[in-house]
Amino acid sequence: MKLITAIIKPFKLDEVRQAVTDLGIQGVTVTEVQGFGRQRGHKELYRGAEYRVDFVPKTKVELAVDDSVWEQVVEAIANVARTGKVGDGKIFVLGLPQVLRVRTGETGPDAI
Amino acid sequence: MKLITAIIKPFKLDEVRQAVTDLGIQGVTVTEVQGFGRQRGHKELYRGAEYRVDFVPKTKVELAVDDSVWEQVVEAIANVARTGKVGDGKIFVLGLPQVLRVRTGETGPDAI
Amino acid sequence: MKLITAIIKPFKLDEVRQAVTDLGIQGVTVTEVQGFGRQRGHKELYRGAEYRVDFVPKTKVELAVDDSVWEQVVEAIANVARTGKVGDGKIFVLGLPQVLRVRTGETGPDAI
Amino acid sequence: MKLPTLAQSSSSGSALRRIASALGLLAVSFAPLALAGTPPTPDKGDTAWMMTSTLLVILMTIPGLALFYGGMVRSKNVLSVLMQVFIIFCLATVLWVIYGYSVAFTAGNEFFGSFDKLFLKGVDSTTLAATFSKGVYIPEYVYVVFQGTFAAITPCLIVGAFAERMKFGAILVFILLWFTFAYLPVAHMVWYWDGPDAYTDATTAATALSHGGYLFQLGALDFAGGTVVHINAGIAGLIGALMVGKRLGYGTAAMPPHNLPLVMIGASLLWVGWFGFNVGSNLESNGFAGQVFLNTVLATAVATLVWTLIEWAVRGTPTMLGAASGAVAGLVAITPACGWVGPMGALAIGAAAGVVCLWAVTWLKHKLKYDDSLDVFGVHCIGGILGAILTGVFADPALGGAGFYDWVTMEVAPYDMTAQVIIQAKAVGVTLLWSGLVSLVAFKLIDLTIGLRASEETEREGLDTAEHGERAYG
Amino acid sequence: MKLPTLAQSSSSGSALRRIASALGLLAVSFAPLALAGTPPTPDKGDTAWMMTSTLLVILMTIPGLALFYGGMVRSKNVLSVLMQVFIIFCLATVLWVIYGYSVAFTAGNEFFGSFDKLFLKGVDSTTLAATFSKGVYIPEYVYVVFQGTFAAITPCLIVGAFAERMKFGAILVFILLWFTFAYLPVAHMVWYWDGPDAYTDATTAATALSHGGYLFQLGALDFAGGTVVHINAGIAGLIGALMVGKRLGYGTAAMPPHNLPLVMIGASLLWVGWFGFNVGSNLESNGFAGQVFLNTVLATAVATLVWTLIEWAVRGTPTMLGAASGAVAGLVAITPACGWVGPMGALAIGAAAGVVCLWAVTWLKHKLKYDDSLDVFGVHCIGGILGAILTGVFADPALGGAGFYDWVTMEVAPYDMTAQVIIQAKAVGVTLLWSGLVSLVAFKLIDLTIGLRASEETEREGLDTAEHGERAYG
Amino acid sequence: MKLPTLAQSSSSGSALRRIASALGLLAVSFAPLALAGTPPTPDKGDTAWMMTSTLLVILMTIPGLALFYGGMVRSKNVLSVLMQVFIIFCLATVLWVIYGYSVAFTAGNEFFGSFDKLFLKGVDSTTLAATFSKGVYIPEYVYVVFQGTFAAITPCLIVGAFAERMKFGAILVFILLWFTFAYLPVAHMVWYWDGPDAYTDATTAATALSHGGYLFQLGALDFAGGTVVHINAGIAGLIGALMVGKRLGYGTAAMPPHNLPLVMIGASLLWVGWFGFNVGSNLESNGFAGQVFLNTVLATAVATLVWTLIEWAVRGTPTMLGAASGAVAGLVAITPACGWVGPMGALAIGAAAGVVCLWAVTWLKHKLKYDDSLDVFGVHCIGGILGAILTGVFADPALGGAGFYDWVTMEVAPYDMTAQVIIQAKAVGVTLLWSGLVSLVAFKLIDLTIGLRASEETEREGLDTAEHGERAYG
Ligand SMILES: Nc1ncnc2c1ncn2[C@@H]1O[C@H](COP(=O)(O)OP(=O)(O)O)[C@@H](O)[C@H]1O
Ligand SMILES: Nc1ncnc2c1ncn2[C@@H]1O[C@H](COP(=O)(O)OP(=O)(O)O)[C@@H](O)[C@H]1O
Ligand SMILES: Nc1ncnc2c1ncn2[C@@H]1O[C@H](COP(=O)(O)OP(=O)(O)O)[C@@H](O)[C@H]1O
Repeated sequence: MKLITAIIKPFKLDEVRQAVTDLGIQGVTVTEVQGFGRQRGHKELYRGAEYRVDFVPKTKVELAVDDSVWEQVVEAIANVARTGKVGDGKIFVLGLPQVLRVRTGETGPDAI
Repeated sequence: MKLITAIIKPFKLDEVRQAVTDLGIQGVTVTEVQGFGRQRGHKELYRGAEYRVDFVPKTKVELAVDDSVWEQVVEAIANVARTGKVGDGKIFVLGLPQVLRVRTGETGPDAI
Repeated sequence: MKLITAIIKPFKLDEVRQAVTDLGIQGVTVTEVQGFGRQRGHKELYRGAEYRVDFVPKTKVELAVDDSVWEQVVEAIANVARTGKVGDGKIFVLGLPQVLRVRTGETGPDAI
Repeated sequence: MKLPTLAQSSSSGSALRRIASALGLLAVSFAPLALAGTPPTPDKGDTAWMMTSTLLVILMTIPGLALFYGGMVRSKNVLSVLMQVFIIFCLATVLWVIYGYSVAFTAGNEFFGSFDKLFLKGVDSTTLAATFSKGVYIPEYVYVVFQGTFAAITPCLIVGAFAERMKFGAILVFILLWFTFAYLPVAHMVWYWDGPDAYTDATTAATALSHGGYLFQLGALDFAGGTVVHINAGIAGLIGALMVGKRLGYGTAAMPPHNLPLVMIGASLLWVGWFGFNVGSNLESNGFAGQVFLNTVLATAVATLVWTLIEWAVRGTPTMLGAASGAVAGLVAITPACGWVGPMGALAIGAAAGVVCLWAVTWLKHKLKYDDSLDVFGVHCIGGILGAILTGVFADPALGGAGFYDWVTMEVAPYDMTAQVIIQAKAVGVTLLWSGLVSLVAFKLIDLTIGLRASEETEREGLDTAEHGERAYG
Repeated sequence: MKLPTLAQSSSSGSALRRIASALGLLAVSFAPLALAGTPPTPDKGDTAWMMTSTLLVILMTIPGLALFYGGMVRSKNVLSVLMQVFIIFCLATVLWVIYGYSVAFTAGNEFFGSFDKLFLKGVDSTTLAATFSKGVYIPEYVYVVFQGTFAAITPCLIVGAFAERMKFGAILVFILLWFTFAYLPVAHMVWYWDGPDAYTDATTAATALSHGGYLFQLGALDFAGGTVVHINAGIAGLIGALMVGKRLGYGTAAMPPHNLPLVMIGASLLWVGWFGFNVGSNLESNGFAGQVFLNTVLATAVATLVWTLIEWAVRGTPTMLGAASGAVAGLVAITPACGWVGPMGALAIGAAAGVVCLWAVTWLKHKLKYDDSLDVFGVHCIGGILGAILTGVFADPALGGAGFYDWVTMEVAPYDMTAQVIIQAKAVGVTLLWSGLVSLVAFKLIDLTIGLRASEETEREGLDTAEHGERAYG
Repeated sequence: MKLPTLAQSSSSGSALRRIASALGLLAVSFAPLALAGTPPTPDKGDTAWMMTSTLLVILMTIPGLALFYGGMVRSKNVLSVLMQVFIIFCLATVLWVIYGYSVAFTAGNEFFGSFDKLFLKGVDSTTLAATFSKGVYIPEYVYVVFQGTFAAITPCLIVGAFAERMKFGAILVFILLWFTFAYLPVAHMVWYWDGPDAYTDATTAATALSHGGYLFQLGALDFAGGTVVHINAGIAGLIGALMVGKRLGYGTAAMPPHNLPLVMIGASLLWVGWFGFNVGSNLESNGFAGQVFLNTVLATAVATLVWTLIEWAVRGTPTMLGAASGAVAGLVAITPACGWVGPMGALAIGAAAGVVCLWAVTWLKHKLKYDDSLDVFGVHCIGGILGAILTGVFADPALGGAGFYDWVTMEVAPYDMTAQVIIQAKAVGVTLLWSGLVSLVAFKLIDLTIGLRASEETEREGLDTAEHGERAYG
């Protein structure tokens, strides 16, 4: 199994969720994160003090998927998350030796 | 070493923390996340516009543990986090080649 | 490639970001988390009910880096994040078989 | 109604032998009212102050009380609390106009008024309501709406006791019943009287007295609502908390307030609005109103300091929630007393409230093991009882109080502190019993029919999304 | 200005044959004013109430309206909304003193006043403004600043319609144009008159009438601003929403309010402040003011209950946003009516507002597919139209209304409901057309020059950081 | 006390030759007061307005100022700020009643009053306080509590300067000292006088004048507290910020406001409440009050616009924090002037405040490198100084100001602008010196005993959990 972690632009979340659901993925876990990268942040002004904010709001989507589909899933996410503008994000793929579903105690691919 | 990531129902956090502490685990890192899965979300109504909210609040617990105890830990978490109802969550186990404790510079199992 | 996850004290974030930027790292992803560990939390008092809060605010920094630099990066982070007081945090290093840059579709080290 | 025709409505007050609210103005207002002559013209300053007071009581309720309560619950339930307060305020306001005012503030028996002013029949922009000075009246509409805000905030106070777990529908049905069978009669018992112009000599005074509510006739003192508002609501809250049961996880899981700045805004608006509540109860904008104002600010400030200092001394941390709670405790305790005591009495009552209410929400609640989510009983009921009793003490002219005013001789009468404290205790007891019983029956009926408690899933998920289909913070 | 010299300024009102605002006081105020004698001294109670009312309208705007709107947008845009309201309030206040008061409230033609009081020339702490009672005046400065708050809140209402996407600069330019060419003339048309003392016999009455604004002469009733404020602003908002286009993602992405407790605070402060708006429009602190007060609280309470109950029945969840929206709908609808109808009329108008505005923001908006972000059209314009029409109905003395007052005979005149409803409809039509046209031209001009809409990146990022360089929550 | 017995208390004012606050009413109030006759009856409209003003100042403080400050700090310190404001308000209120009122507002020497009214001895609901019109009085209790709110808000202003790092205990001890040795004497110096009825001819005028406070005798003008409140508090804040040192990370780490909507609510409530502050200082509800009201709204609106426009022009982003800061700057600057200048003077003062305070919090603060967390010095002290000086300029009748009123001849006296500006500058200097010195000594003493600064861990963790045992957002 693979654990796919995608850092995307927040307004793309719904499309990404839809895309992976269409591939039969039944679950994802989502976290609000701050990204620092090539995409510029913005400046903020508080009573004359100007701050550069380098961090940009991003959304992290994590999915455990079966080895058979991970490439498809990565591709699908990349396709819908792409705007072509800087800051579109990254997808990381990690090997995932073991998964357990808490409710049933199932493990391995059945647990996803 | 293993990095265990458990997605659980938020109100189970205290019990989970207690359970792993009882096994001698000295640290965990916790993140608020949103989960999408078999568990249904709810609908929301704003001036006649009805939205389906598919995401459910979940808590992510991450623990780095020694190879010797990871199975025990996973089992303990699963036991206390289980309600038997849909949405109880998942536990992911990743291999963790290296750990470092910032304060002391220790690495490997000593650093956990 | 490696995925480095550093749990640090929040007020160290700027210095850590600066340190890894100095090493040529172009991106990081940051999450607010709650840490439980050797560092004591605090007590809270609400109308006579006293709660022990075991969780301490921490910041999680994630970076995908090339195999050639990961040790340098870990060291750099550890150096600037260290205060010598309990609660300085941990650094986890995971193997990262695959990375993809959404904007361009690049994969592997080029995508970082 | 046996009031003279020119004063087409009677008015509420506190007690027969009530102190003239502005001794300095008595010479002016003493002029015997020519009953068959032209109606008195309300003073525009009084009217301005009473309208200001009325909107202040609204400010106390929405947003004041709502935020005070809403900030204290968990974020998944904040909207449910705001909603309960908002809707109950609206509901009670409408009921007030339909039958509430008539049942509370027309002559009837000692417990209920009549249906003579259903739908405000006979009330218009020219009818008048009596004040506490002879010959001084205010427009009846202003009186109707001022008293209406009291009738609206009181049931809102109750919901804090069983916050985070009771069904919205059950709450509304309970309020309907409680408003009708507890608020209206207690208001009538305490505040209904014929007004000062009815007291001209011993005979008329006796007749007038016999028209008053039960506790009014008893001679109970309650300037702005210690019994009618706080004890009344506080005991209802306790009964509710006991009957619906504790929140899931109560005692084991931490349930800290989700937004203490909201609590602080709420407490501050309660304080600001309370000047309408207390000083408005004077019905006139005069020097005595200034005394009520001063008492209100003083008792509150002292109670806040005392509560905070005890926390600091005993627990090591003076908390914002403690300060806000102390303020509300002080406000509650000074409510029945504010027009009867001097500033030094107010200081004493405030200090006592800080100690006693802190004791009630920590020691007593812990001891009795009820889950009164937002301490309605500990603050409003206990604070109200304390205030009611101490009113009997500090109203004594020997302690700087105002004593009793004899409307016939137009002089302050001799004061018997022990006797008065006993009367006050009786009034407390009657209110506790009456409201407690009505609440018990009402909650029982609802439990047996539509049910009181939200389902476990609803409670876990939070009432906001489950019952109201909304999230507070998007 | 053809007013008698002693009353150095004229005053605004609602309609020629307006009901005396305090029938009970007429005997007192009837004494014919010796035109060449000493100027009347304003009653300090009236002045106190009018100053209170003025600050209440400010409370309605900042923070009230700002929070109500700010809580409803997404968190990335909340500051932009707060900022728009805050700055427009300031801008309009300054313009009001420079030329607004003069153009709206001096004699001129039927649509515009004159430049006689530019920079408040001739106004000082001794000049007076008429009320609705003969011989009763208030200080002109108080009148200037009271009316100034109306001129300031009205443009603020508009911005909700195109929140989250219009450029800050474009909004300010629009407001400058709209304030000048829509607000001022509509205020003049509806509210400018010579004051009651100008009506002594048929001849003077005819002359006085001919000085009034266009809709005033028509006989349109608008006590506190149904046409001038709500319809006027509501239609401008709709035009703006149509011309700037829908928000990115509208209809597909969820855009729930980011902070409903803020919305609730805002709605509550709107309600509390609205007593200044409505009751202040009575210009006197008397029994009639009490009626206006009662009407305002009643209509609002009923509208809230009705909106919430329909949601509950139809959708299963009574929402806090629904309750807050219902309250505002009730407030809007009672605004033109509050001084003309009885309490039962207020109940009816409130109930109608709850139904109709809910219909407008759900069914109608969905049908017509415009993106009025915060339902300025659905609540303010539709609610204002409903209120304006129903004022014609429930002002009828046969339905408990106040009817028309003949300032010459000093009696209530016969009332023709059908005729009045037609007049009301005309006033609605004129306002819709006038404000709609001004808005259309103004938005078009701005679009062609500096542009209306923020860039896509700005809109995605949020206006707060992109346009104002700030984040709401740190 | 050498006041006539009927007016059992004297009153505060601004300056000997003060303009009658309602010129139009002079004919009415001129009637010489029969000193041995019946006491004057306070007008109920005045009393209503003064009670409203009093609660408005409370609204300014809690929640207004608390939220304005609380929103600007980081979320880990918000409760500490709310708590400081809340508790200081309570503490000062209690001290005021115990000895504050007596020390500030009874006759003594030029710097301190007496202990004659300790615990409000001799004050009751019938005693009166003078206003600025001969023969017009208000209830003394109302005056006590109105002035009490000034004494309570002023120390609260100070804490913003050293927010996020000073110990709670140290702050309370400082406030106790500063209240006693800086606030009370400065208030006495500026505002204590014998009241207008003491000025009947040249001899009585000279005697009366000799009873006044030091700066009053000098002829300094301060209508509502430029020196007493803003300069006084502002310089104390600066000294505190310097003595406690900069916050950890100041200058390197970003410390943006954690909740700008809270800041906006706070600023708005400050504005609304400030009408009580400024207009209440008129002590009467008359036409002149209307002028003060108008000045207050105008100066604030202009200052907001100017601050925002400069930011927009220079930095590219008009910010909400800038708008809120501009509003407060305008309010501060108009405070001493509001009763002395005309509307055009108010516009000018507002515009100047927008420019100068923006300069102070950006350029000056940057240059001098002090860490005044919430710009108490830049806004309150600098704004107060600007206002005090410009009061001397725009009080000139030639510039539309009110000039000086001669209480003996009952006419406006000739005005010498240069001389007055010098007097104003002297008053500024005296206040800076006095309050600065008291602060220096007090902070030093505390530093040497219990210590001023929280530990590094406490500061890093945040004062909320470390000192108060609470988290703001759960
Ligand atoms: N090396 C990295 N490690 C972890 N996260 C990264 C890394 N590089 C980029 N990111 C994440 O991806 C986001 C987008 O990256 P950025 O460089 O801005 O644009 P792009 O991916 O289009 O080149 C960043 O905001 C950050 O959250
Ligand atoms: N494939 C997955 N990858 C990542 N997270 C998942 C996955 N499936 C489920 N989850 C997480 O687990 C939570 C519970 O899953 P759900 O399907 O609702 O119930 P259950 O685990 O009882 O079958 C989800 O809300 C989501 O956070
Ligand atoms: N075994 C662990 N697994 C995951 N996170 C851990 C673990 N141990 C510690 N942490 C994280 O590191 C933080 C610091 O750990 P702590 O034990 O308090 O101090 P130190 O690292 O200095 O020994 C914790 O708050 C927690 O977030």
